Amino acid sequence: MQSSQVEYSLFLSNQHFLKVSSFFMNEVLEETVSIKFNRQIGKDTWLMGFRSANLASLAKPGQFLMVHLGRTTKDPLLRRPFSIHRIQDNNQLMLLYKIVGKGTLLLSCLKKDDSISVLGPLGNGFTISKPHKKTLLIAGGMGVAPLFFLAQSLHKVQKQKITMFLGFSTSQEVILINELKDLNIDLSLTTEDGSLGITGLVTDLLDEYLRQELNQLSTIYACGPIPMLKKVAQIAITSNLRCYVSLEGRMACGLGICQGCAVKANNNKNKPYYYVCQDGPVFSSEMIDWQVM
Amino acid sequence: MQSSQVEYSLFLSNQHFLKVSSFFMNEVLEETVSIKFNRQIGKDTWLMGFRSANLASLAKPGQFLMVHLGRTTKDPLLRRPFSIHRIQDNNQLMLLYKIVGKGTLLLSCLKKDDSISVLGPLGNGFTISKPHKKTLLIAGGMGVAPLFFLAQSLHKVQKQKITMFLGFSTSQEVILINELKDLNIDLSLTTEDGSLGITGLVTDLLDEYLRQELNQLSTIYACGPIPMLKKVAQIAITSNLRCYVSLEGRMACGLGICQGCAVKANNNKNKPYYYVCQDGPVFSSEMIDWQVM
Amino acid sequence: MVSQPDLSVTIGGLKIKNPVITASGTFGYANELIPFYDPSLLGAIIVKGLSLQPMPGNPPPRIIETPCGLLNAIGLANIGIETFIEEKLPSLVNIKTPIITNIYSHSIKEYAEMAKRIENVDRIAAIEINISCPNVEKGGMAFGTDPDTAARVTDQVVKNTTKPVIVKLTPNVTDIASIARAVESAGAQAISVTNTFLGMAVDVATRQPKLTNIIGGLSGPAIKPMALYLVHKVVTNVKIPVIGVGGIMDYQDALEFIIVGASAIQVGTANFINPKAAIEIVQDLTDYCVREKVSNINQIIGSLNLG
Amino acid sequence: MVSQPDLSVTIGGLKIKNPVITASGTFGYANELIPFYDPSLLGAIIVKGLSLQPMPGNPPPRIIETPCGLLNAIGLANIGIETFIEEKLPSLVNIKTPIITNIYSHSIKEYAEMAKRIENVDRIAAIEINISCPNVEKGGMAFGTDPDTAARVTDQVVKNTTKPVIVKLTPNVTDIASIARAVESAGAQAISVTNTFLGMAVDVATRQPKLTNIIGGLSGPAIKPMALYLVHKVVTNVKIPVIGVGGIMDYQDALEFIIVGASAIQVGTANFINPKAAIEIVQDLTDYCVREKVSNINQIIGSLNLG
Ligand SMILES: Cc1cc2nc3c(=O)[nH]c(=O)nc-3n(C[C@H](O)[C@H](O)[C@H](O)COP(=O)(O)OP(=O)(O)OC[C@H]3O[C@@H](n4cnc5c(N)ncnc54)[C@H](O)[C@@H]3O)c2cc1C
Ligand SMILES: Cc1cc2nc3c(=O)[nH]c(=O)nc-3n(C[C@H](O)[C@H](O)[C@H](O)COP(=O)(O)OP(=O)(O)OC[C@H]3O[C@@H](n4cnc5c(N)ncnc54)[C@H](O)[C@@H]3O)c2cc1C
Ligand SMILES: Cc1cc2nc3c(=O)[nH]c(=O)nc-3n(C[C@H](O)[C@H](O)[C@H](O)COP(=O)(O)O)c2cc1C
Ligand SMILES: Cc1cc2nc3c(=O)[nH]c(=O)nc-3n(C[C@H](O)[C@H](O)[C@H](O)COP(=O)(O)O)c2cc1C
Ligand code: FES
Ligand code: FES
Repeated sequence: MQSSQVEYSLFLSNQHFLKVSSFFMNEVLEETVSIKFNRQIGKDTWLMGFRSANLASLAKPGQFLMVHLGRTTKDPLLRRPFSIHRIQDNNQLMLLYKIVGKGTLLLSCLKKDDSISVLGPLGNGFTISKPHKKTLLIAGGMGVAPLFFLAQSLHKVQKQKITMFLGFSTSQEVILINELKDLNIDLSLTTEDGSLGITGLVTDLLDEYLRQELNQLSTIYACGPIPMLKKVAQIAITSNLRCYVSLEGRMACGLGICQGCAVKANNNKNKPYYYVCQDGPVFSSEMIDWQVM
Repeated sequence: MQSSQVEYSLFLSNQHFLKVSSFFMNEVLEETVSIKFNRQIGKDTWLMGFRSANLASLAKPGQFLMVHLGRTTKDPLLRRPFSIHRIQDNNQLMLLYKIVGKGTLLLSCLKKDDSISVLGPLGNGFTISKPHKKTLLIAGGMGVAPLFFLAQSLHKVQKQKITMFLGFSTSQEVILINELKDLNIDLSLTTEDGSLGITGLVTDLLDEYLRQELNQLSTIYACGPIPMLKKVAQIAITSNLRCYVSLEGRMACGLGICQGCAVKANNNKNKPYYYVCQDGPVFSSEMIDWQVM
Repeated sequence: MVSQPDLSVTIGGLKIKNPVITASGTFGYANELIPFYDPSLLGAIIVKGLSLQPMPGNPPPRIIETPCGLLNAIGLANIGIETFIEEKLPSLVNIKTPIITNIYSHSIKEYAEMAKRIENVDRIAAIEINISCPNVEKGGMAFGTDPDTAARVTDQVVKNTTKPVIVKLTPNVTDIASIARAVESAGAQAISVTNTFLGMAVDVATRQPKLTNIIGGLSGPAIKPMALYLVHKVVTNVKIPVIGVGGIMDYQDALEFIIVGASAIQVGTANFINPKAAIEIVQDLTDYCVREKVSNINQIIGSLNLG
Repeated sequence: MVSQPDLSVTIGGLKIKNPVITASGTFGYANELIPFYDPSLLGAIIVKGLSLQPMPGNPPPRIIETPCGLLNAIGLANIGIETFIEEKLPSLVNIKTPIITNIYSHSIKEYAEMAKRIENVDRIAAIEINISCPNVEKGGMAFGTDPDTAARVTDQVVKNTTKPVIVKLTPNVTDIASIARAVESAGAQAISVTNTFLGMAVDVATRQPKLTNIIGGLSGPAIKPMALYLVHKVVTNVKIPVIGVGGIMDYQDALEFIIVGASAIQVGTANFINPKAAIEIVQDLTDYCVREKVSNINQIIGSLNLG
């Protein structure tokens, strides 16, 4: 009797929720939001926008959301993680996603006014570096998703110009060029097949750039495929530069309870694995054991 | 080598398909159709329309379609059976459905231009009775779905007026009154709570009607909840009237291969169970073992 | 123009033109899906499970959908082996692919009898023994759950036929490898893995089981990861060919089983949802081999890369 | 205004305020979901599986989604029982509901040692023994698949603690009833049914297993019908309370298990998809009882209507 009254009270007083949430380092919300737009902007690449003043006010660059398509169907079962790609007018959030499977395909089928459940903001986010030194952003493919939001924020605080190396496999995949130019970013574009911009990989530009800019440069922020991040991390270490990489991992919860999203730590006695959703997704490059990646 | 060439050829010649399909008693199609409209017309009750000249030309009253929402998600897994409710302009088919679970809920979420896969027409359909005698249609709730299509067809061939008893539990569920009047049907409406029309069950009207019309009446067609069909069948047998009932059953395939949709036959030595999708959904009332229903 | 890949595989002496077989109980008596394609194009057809005497099957409801799964308690409704041979088989003359009968019984004696009866029926290419039917009351589990019993059934069938004998295992066991080895040494020429998993569902409103039979057999995509694991376990424990069954909906699913080591696969529940499922898998496997430059499908069988 | 229903149930001497428990390995160390609700409102919390020594867990990928299921090979990554007791437990003072530890080991000796270690830790209300972890290499299956071994582990733990002992069974067995009876007679006060089902998935492009560990444990809605069947089998074979686990996503799923005879239920994978899943089930069960005029949830337990 008594006990069930206690349970009942929870649902009568919302303050209760607020009180307990203060235990937690940073606040996490679960919201059902209605889609404002969802359109294709490149090969298999879509941009989705929705309103949430709460999430917009909490979100930091590098953080992500766990997205669910609703409970009527149980397939896909799990939420899918997506970086917060952009924030507009302090109340609109955008996701930039590539169709790679079931969940992203279904996501692309959603229309204006359809609703999704989002959980977040999750993860640590990027550490913003000293504003008086240069910063280099390196994005491979969808890696541009979180780095765009970072560029937005740096743009506000940064005195120095921001440089970005942006790489895709081919010209049809190239996106966001104008939006990035609007942030007055010094942009270098590469495509592997040379169909647009410089032929090759983003990492090819790095050596030359460092030869000139090394001592003006404070930090590298990188997001993209593992081989790219590996290369960037390696160069950063040899030229002993501060370098943050944003990693992905197979996630079930995004909340640190399933232990699914493990990445091998670089000789850390009491923590053999980091959890991308909790300790990341942003890691200082020397934290990761790149051999096993 | 050779063998796989044989397989390959199948996909080059469509005639092949047509040839083999002629083995089969009646033709069955699988089509992906795009929805023309999908709107709520009563309490939890929706009307959906789509175009298919082929299906429209093949469909007979009492037949049904197996509907699938698409393969991207595997939940719901199975197709769902729905009666062909109406045919318009010889190329538009309509489904009338009630939201009772996952599949019908998701069906109601579909919008114009969304597509579904339909398989059919399936089942035997109603046997149309002598045009010079009266016919009585008895519909309980969603049972009106197939009987509307039947009424449409009878309306064309029937000299005599068609009578329909239409029953719902309450007024909010009442639908299609005007459409049925347009077919100039002699309509009696009942609701269990008396909120509209005559208070009670459709079957309550039967005794009185038969007292007057018995010898002008050729056939009763009934579709609705089992208790209603039981009662109708019983009365039909005692007054030895030809009576066809349209049954439902849990279906996986609708094609006679899963043996899921069994209904107990009324002492039939070599066929203990009928299969609703193949031997039905329309049965002459004396064929069914009503005790176990 | 690429040359056509060779999709043919051999299952216990039976050469079939491609590895796609329809699973017992999910393809009727072989002619129901003719309006959708010519069954002759399938690798082989396994017909509805047959018993010595006709069986009425269970009272409805016999099926219920579960998340990504189908729970069934058909109760092996069938017309009996005699009627099948006398009345159904003749109508299948136009189907130019091996027809395999799936047999089921409560007694070893009857299994042997059925094998005898089939022996002189040329139209039947092989026998699949169902020792695993989970949804018939009082222990359909018996034969398939004990190595010795499973071996005895196999032995009796093998002794009474010259046709290839395929034993279909139940997944509801602690150690499927021991059962597989037992039937292999008893003379089985191939093994099908797997039959359905035991399951149940309850109607919360009525508090009754959703199936009249209370217990049913689970099939469909939900069981695929478990079926794949069992195939992995069996192929690493026997030398005879293994046929993978369980939740295969498309050619990608089929490839998972083939890569793990299945020499052929069976398509079951998928036939209900997409009547063209099996033939689409044949076609998509062909396209896959062309795309990936696989000239012979045997090159993929068991190609699992354990790094 | 209806009076509040009594949702409290008793599990092996442990009275809990409602039958909703969070499943081991799916609720972290009990404080991770605090931003979403107060865990004090749950019937009980079973924390992440603990071993005597800390375990790093398997290399990634550790999880992969399957149709309506989650395949995991976490490899029991945990901080070790000592660190848990010394560093984690103190931080859980604000959580006013029983905390149950789930213990796992390769040796019976270690099981006993862990029981001893826990014995004098007041904050721990009960012990759940995991004898079924399927996803650790070289036979995590061992203990849970043989009645005698299962009984020996149970006996050793029971002998070394005065706390209620719950044994969590593996579903990957031929006859779960025999295991259940064995652990009951060995002194288990309750039984949890079920742990995950063995499964596997293959990446067709790379032809590699999708999990580094090759084999994983399947959980989620896909396994619900099988878990429900196993609970049905166990409750009809033992007298001690049974806790139902497997694919429970909402209160309707929970009711299916309770109706079949589970005295309580565990919420696992659902926590990942909906962090409020467990507390919503508590609330929805309360509403259900009010709606259905069930004054005490014990009235529903085992109310399955077999007609
Ligand atoms: C922190 C984080 C942030 C991310 N941000 C973005 C983003 O901004 N935009 C974007 O397009 N994608 C992003 N991803 C990847 C995205 O989560 C996956 O592409 C998505 O979950 C695929 O779901 P699906 O159902 O379409 O594919 P599935 O059918 O689930 O899988 C298809 C393929 O996608 C890959 N994949 C699936 N899940 C993941 C995952 N969690 N991480 C990496 N690869 C995966 C697998 O290789 C798989 O073969 C992010 C992932 C993480 C962990
Ligand atoms: C030949 C035939 C014709 C039908 N015509 C129509 C129609 O025109 N309009 C309409 O609204 N419905 C019709 N039905 C019933 C319809 O198929 C079910 O309501 C539908 O399948 C429910 O799917 P769901 O996923 O929404 O419900 P589920 O989640 O599958 O189940 C929810 C509830 O619906 C009921 N149900 C589910 N499947 C069936 C079924 N095959 N037969 C009966 N009850 C079922 C069950 O009692 C279950 O408790 C017909 C059924 C058959 C067999
Ligand atoms: C409705 C139905 C009937 C079945 N009947 C039989 C049968 O008679 N004999 C048999 O060995 N297996 C039978 N099975 C099992 C299937 O052949 C197959 O092993 C199982 O369904 C798993 O494959 P799937 O997931 O592709 O369906 C049946 C399965 C279903 C769904
Ligand atoms: C990621 C993950 C980790 C798990 N860890 C454990 C564990 O440490 N000990 C244990 O006994 N069970 C563990 N389980 C099994 C669950 O407790 C539960 O028995 C199983 O997931 C079935 O329930 P569900 O379908 O609701 O998830 C784990 C399950 C998952 C998905
Ligand atoms: S995704 Fe669950 S712990 Fe990181
Ligand atoms: S629905 Fe499959 S046989 Fe009727």
